[in-house]
Amino acid sequence: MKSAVVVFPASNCDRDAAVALEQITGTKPVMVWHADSEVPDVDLIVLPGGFSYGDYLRCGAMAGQSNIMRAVKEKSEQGVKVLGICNGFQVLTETHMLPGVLMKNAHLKFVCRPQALEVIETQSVFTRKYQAGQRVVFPVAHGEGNYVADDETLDRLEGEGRVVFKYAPGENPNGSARDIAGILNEKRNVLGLMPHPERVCDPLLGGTDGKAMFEGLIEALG
Amino acid sequence: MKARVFVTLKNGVLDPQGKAIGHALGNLGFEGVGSVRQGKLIEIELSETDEAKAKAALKEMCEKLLANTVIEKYDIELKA
Amino acid sequence: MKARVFVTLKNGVLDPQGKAIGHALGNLGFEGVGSVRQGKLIEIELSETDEAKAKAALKEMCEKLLANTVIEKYDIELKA
Amino acid sequence: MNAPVAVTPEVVKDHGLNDAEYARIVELLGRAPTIVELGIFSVMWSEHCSYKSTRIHLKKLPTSAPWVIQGPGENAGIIDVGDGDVCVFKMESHNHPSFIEPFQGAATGVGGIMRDVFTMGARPVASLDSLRFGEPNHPKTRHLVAGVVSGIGSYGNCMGIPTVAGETNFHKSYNGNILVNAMCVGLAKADKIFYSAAKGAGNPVVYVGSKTGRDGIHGATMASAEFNEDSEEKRPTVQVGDPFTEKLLLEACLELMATDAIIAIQDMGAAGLTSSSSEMADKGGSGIEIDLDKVPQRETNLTAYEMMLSESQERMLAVLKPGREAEAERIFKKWELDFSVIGYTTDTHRMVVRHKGEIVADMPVTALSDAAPIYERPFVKRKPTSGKVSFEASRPAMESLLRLLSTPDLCSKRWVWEQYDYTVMADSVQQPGGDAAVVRVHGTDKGLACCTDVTPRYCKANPFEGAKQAVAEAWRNITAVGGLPLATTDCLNFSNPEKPEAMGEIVAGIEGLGEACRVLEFPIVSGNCSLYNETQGEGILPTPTIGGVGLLKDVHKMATVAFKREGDAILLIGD
Ligand SMILES: Nc1ncnc2c1ncn2[C@@H]1O[C@H](COP(=O)(O)OP(=O)(O)O)[C@@H](O)[C@H]1O
Repeated sequence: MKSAVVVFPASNCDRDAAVALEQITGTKPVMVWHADSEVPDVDLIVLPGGFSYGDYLRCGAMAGQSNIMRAVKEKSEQGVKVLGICNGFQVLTETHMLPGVLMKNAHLKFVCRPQALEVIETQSVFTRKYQAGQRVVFPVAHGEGNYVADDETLDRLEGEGRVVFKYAPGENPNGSARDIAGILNEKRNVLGLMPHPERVCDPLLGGTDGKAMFEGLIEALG
Repeated sequence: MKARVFVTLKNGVLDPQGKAIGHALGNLGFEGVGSVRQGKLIEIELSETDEAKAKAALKEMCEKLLANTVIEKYDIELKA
Repeated sequence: MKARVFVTLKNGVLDPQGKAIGHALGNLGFEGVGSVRQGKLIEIELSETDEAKAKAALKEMCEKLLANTVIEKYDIELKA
Repeated sequence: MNAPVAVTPEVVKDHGLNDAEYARIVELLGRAPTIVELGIFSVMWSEHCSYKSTRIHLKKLPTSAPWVIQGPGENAGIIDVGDGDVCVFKMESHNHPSFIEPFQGAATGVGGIMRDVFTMGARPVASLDSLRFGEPNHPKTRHLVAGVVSGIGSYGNCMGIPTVAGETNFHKSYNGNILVNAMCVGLAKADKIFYSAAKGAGNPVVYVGSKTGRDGIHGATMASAEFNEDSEEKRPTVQVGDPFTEKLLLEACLELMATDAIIAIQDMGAAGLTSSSSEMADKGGSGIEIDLDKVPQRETNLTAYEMMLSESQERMLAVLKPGREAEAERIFKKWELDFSVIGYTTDTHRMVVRHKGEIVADMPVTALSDAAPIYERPFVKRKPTSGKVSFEASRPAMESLLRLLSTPDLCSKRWVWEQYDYTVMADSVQQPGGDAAVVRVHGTDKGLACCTDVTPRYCKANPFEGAKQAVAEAWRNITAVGGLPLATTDCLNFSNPEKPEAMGEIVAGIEGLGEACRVLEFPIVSGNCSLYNETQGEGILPTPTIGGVGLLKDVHKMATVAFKREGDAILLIGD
């Protein structure tokens, strides 16, 4: 599996993502600079966490307008897998590659903690190594992760099996509609999620629940 | 030309920030405070002198960047 | 009564948000964009019907909560 | 244009300089100072920059050990952590600005200390804080806590540097004077350390980062208000931080540092351009000439006075090898930062500042450093309060325990650290909640243990013993996670040094620190003093905060506080 990590000026999980990818796939991902207008030929593009352009105005809004995102969008239309983590998820909603928006957390505070999630959907290249209903713990670290969409969109997401992760019942950290933590696009090749699987690929960091996502991707993409 | 762009949440979209302010005002003893909503005010200086053209440009800025029209609406005010 | 309160940074205070927005607008190809400043717009519904009293209350709200007058200034607009 | 302001006795007084100090300035210059020079002297001779009340006492602190590479006197201290890795760290206070505007005050405090660390060539890897607020039910406390915590969080989070440990306490003595101390720990390679000594003449001096505005020109608000024609708005004395720009500055500086173009570099912190330029020349034994017309400016009509004293954030000053300007400029342009050659070094030992073709300041560099006043302020050492406390032995133990655990000081601080990203960088192997945080040295099995500690009520009861206890606690917290304690940084928060009782606390506190650090071989390699922490004549509890750093050779052997298994024996060690 060949992968690329997009680096925005204030990305700050680009290294975390690269380390996790290298650890699991054995090869270093290509780091792609935000001002570039082309993404190399890869199987997986990761949009990492961070603050892209300082996240002024709205998180991910300015990154959504960058050169590189036009290229990422094109690749995704050709079927390349795209994984947006945290800020990456925000960028994906801002470019409308995923529906809905991520608003300020309902309690208005930044939240960083180990977060229990439920795997809802395993029919995807991202979650095929998990079991439906499995409880996993990924850290969350965000100020704007409150997923909002209209009821029709939410029904559709649920009906089409595109809600992949939900916060464990009663443990919603940000007020997200229907406890949604991560969703797929219609073609199921783009996943956006607020929690950080790449920060739990090393037992020293509090768990390895994130590994299965990358292992599943390798299995599917070779 | 100077423009003021107001970006606010659409009706029906929950506004926790506004709610928190309303709550805080209540705690401070202010009475008769009803709904409170918080939005953004963006002040932009433009070199464009034609009003219609400026408006059109501002509208495009709002659609492309300043507002997320999934949940937000915008209003444009021009001052010569 | 309905009020709009505009809270903006005082002149001379750095506005990183405004700066970033201006920059992004430039990158998007908008020309002739000068200074951009971002502030807050707070819409408040008040049960008070007396304009002077409402204004006085709003002013106090600004001083006490809505603005930090060390770096921000405010403007109040009333609509009956 | 602004009319030049005359240097009258009132103006001198507004600059916080007394008669003797002013006389000394005139003697050093051989003439009366210009208004710009007066401003420069006032900030450089301020307590904050010159340590005039504490300097003779700080000399008593142990600052060296075989593993210490750089002690106090640079932007941050440096210790050797083996394998060619060095750890760069420092703690700094931002108390007053945080009281006035808690979010920005705390945020810029964090930004400032991070610049101190990366200006030396280190990538910051951990952030810590030590916070003191007034009573929980004081009307201002809630607002201050919320602002400070979110300010620290937002800056650190945006920089992508984990905030991994700290302390949070409440006491009425901080009602009108909160303490916000921020510590930053970074990692560099031993052969890639950068210092601030601007050696040599004829080397270009470059300004990088954000533009200069009228931010935080304090100390002399009265005089500077006279400069301002539209005085309808009082000038802000609080700076606003832009972590996004700082993140760019960090990456750009590290990229430039990977080349060999830099001779010296220093961040523009307190007293901005003034302190960075004069200190760099002083340390390098050189002189410096700068042209203010070349300084990137955010506003129109900035005066020379304002530019020299501005505390706009996210700026750095560097001296390059001649001919390397274009290469450096390319890097800063790539990161979309301002870059400007504003002057050059000289061999005159003078600092010369030009503005609009005129010389606005021309002074010997040493007038600002060696010749700065030093005071041996009178002090009295108070008799320690008796160690006896009465308590009711009859109260059921469980009830007492619950009461203790529910006090604001002792309760879990999860509500604080959950607002900080403590997992970013994926090396936080011991996260908040333990005795010390442990951050893995990236790509290795080594770890740095760090913590901040002090118990101010002990220091109030007995400043000497209390300061010793703070050092001992930091030392214990590091050993408790399995680290070898190596060195400390401090932030000496005290009240008014002009009051002999308070000065006594300062002296005893420093002596206590010195003794503990000496005995434990735990030298102090960097630090900062924050004095005059009082409101309406009431001083804060003496609060000498200690930041400790230690090394774990193998993070797999780290210890944590959690009980591991049922049936394990519990041991109590010590007496
Ligand atoms: N402001 C803060 N920021 C980050 N961590 C904090 C803060 N305040 C407290 N903590 C964390 O909470 C835990 C308990 O702190 P404290 O009560 O000071 O412990 P101790 O007295 O055992 O050193 C520590 O892990 C500390 O790092």
